[in-house]
Amino acid sequence: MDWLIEFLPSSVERVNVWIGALCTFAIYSILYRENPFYRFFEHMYIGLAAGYALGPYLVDVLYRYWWEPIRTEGIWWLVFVVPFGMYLYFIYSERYGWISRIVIGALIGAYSGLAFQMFSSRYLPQLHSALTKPLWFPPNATGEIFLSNIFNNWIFLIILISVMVYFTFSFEHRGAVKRTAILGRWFLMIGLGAMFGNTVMARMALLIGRVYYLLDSWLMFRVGGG
Amino acid sequence: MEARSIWERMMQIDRRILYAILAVNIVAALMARVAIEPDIPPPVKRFYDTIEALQPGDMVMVSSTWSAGTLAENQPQFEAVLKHLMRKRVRFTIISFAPPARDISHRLARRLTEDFGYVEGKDWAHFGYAPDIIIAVKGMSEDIVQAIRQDVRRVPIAELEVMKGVKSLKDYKLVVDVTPSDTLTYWISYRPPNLKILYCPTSVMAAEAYTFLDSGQILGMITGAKGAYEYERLLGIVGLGTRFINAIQFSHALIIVFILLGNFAMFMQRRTSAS
Amino acid sequence: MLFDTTQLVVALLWIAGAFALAIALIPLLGTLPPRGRFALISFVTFIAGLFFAAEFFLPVGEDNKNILTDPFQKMQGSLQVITALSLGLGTYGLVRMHLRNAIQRRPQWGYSLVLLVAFVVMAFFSVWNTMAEKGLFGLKRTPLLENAFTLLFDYTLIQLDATMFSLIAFYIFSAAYRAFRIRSIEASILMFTAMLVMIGIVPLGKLISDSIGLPAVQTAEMRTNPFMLENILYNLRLPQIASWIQETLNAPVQRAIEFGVGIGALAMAIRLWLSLERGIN
Amino acid sequence: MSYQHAEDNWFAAILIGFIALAVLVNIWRARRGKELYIRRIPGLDAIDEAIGRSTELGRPVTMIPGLTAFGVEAVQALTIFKYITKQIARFATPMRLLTANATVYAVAQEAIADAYNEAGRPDLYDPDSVRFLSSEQFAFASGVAGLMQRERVAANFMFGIFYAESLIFAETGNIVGAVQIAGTVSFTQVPFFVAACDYTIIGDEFYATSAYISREPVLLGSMVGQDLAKISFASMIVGGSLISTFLGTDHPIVQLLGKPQGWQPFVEWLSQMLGR
Repeated sequence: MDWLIEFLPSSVERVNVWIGALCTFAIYSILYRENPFYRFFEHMYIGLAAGYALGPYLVDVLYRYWWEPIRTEGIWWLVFVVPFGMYLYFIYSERYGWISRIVIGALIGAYSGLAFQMFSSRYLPQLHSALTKPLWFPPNATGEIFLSNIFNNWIFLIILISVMVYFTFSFEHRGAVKRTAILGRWFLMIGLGAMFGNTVMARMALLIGRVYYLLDSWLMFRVGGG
Repeated sequence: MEARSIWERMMQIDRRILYAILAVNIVAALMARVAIEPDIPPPVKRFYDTIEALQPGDMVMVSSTWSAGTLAENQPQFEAVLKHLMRKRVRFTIISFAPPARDISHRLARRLTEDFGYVEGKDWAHFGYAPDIIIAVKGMSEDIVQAIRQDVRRVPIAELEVMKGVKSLKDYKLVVDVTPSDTLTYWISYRPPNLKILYCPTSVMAAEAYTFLDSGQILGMITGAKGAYEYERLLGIVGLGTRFINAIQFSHALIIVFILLGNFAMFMQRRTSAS
Repeated sequence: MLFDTTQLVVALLWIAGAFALAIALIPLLGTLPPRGRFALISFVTFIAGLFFAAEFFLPVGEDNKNILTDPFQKMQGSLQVITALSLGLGTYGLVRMHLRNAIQRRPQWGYSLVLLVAFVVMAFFSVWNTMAEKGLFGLKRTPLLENAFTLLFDYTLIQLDATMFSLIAFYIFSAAYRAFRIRSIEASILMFTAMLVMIGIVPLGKLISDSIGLPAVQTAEMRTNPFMLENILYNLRLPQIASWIQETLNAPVQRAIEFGVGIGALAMAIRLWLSLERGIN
Repeated sequence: MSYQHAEDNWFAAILIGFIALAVLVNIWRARRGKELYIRRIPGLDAIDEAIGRSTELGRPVTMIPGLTAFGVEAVQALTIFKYITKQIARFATPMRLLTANATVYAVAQEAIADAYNEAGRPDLYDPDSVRFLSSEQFAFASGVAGLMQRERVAANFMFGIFYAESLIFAETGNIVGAVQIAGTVSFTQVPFFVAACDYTIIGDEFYATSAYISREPVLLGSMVGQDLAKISFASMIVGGSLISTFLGTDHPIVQLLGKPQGWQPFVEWLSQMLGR
């Protein structure tokens, strides 16, 4: 009885939790079949998401990176950013549509320019790591190295090279190269299998999170484990 | 009309029955009270050892960009890591790169720090939300007071006691990235050279991160809620990871069984239709 | 205070001037022939990229900075501002489409109305909330704002978001049963690996290995002497297999993928930077 | 372990310069009319085979660019769809191209009309065969699934960028017994495609496929340049591994190859070697 009283939407907090549960059931109803209830909440979702974005992603960004530096740091050249950025909106114009491409071009250019540091920081340490895997007990061994490490280094090198060979296109794959490439594709499948296993776990965890919400917050069952 | 064989019917089972089986399986597993000790995978062990090696008073940055969408994966990680940091009496600051992530991590951190006697502003701080991660990381690498200005409560950074002797990210020992999205690339690319990274991704992103673990670009990794469970066992505590683990592992078992069943049914049906 | 007001007026004048200039330029731009248009777009693209590239490539001084390092922050901020404006573009497109649906009473226009109402209400509170955080226009966080925002955001939007994400679990399960068939060597390798990883990474894998009596710990002797029977049995434990797959087999695959993607991204960046990509510009 | 500037190890600048040069020189060669070679990838044979099987059945073929926004990938996906359309036009097999993006939709209409013209069957082009279903992920997915089931498609081609909705397409195609070929650069979705489709074109192969079909000089040149970069990576890895094995993992040459701050030790070592 106590449970029932607590369970019912009798306070603001409980009403909120009930609405959350309602949203959850509405979306899950599509698993049974497409229905107006689902569609109602789906459209509400899109509207809410679009509306929410305006606060943090438009107003906040304009304030922080445009208005504040102009006002407090006096960086006057920034005033041009918004008026010229607004050229984007010409995309809907027949006659001046191309003007929006100037702004898109600036964005594309900037992201291309940023690619160089990203390339260096992200890929070069990986390159360096790939070639510091000794294939036999090296002369400057620091720390213990076991036969199993050497074995794994060989495997690492073979897999890395064969998958890279698979992704080459400018020469005919035949003979040994072809066999290496086929091997590469099979190794690729192992990597994808590992990704698959982890993806399944992630999706299940998210579903479990929802069920946990329904059980814990809505039905107020204390969920166990351990 | 020919009667359909049991194999054929099995293969054409209504998907709603499958959905129901999965849902029942998860509810049952969440209610179950069995616990199986895990094997601790090396990335989790290295994660633990890296934090264990910190000295009291060291600075750690927690980059927390998750919100309720991936709560089941990231909240257990976040809680376990914070508890470990506080157990080591380490100073930490939190920063988020998505607004809802700021609210949820601030609320959670306030609740968790109470139990450890941590005082906001003195032992820890929340830097709020930064819309652009490149600006934030690059800026903080030079000067945090300049880049962040004020914490989530609008207290100027320079006045925070926790920031005593700390000028930039170069004075930090570690960054822990708790995330459901690609924030790691930016931490890897723009952090100061000596800042170490520990990584708490959702499981989807875990497989891809092994190349960074191998290259040392990240030092340790906790994989989703499952990793949080392993971490909780290392710490000897019961948290959300421990609550979720049964549901996770029994859903895995269910899927494996059903993949095998599906293939078996197909095999049998082919055999019967051939004969 | 007086000083602050003057500064505000000056800032507003600057902005007004910038808008006037931007508008005045439009007819001028309109006179450009198609070739000139392409040249202008390519030029802007190139200059924008050049700034960020030069910041990376130019030599640095003692303080690890070059002349472009300080403006970098502001340039990156401007990039964010433009990206934010493009968000407005998407929102405008969405609202326009559904407004048209609702006004012309197209089929299912009721749902468009739901979307528009949700949008307007949420936009109102979201913008108010952001401004209140900054203390803009003297706005404050009132109880109405707090309650409405909690309801709309924490208990509606976030719940819908999380549920949408979790729907995929059902689809995965159904797809695993109905579509994942042993149809080729590749699919078989993938499925077999996936199953080993799925069972090996959870405690169940350990339980299974323990219950068939595989050794639970690797001793120092086993490490130095890998061909010992105990060591071989130890490495056949499901958690060990899953770990090995992920760290030794999966890591080089991911690295090969990374190299391919990285080189491809760099090549694409160069093509886009120099406006070489056909069909895009 | 990170690069703030190229000065952290000038090798970064040298490597980037080399890759840029390899790409640009090959694009230039291709534009000058040089016939650059790109191998025919097995995925293309799989596409042809799927086309053959669908024409025997006479049921429609679906083409799905996923949620791909207009950009490089969309253009390349449409190149492949155009190729498929040209093939099936000869047998008058009906087709459906279903998009989730308004710009892609507009460009696709043009491309498909072109394809029928080029195949000499403009009469077969039905504007209704290219459709914009919805820009919302799951609304789009359920629209596609419904259409595939109603029309019992014979073949299903998925090219472009995909997210979680990939599963729904692949599963539905499987249920109706369609031959399915997928090609995507979204690695997270590849496992689902491999498990449920007859053939999957993975990562860079996607770009290679469209370069092969379109013979576009920029794409061909870039592919060849990227190959040179990959070969140089592979040879650095093999060579570096050998140096690591015989001379130690901290040898200056090894440090030069990608380690931040690896430039200085290399220069010192080099001047020592030259001085001797």
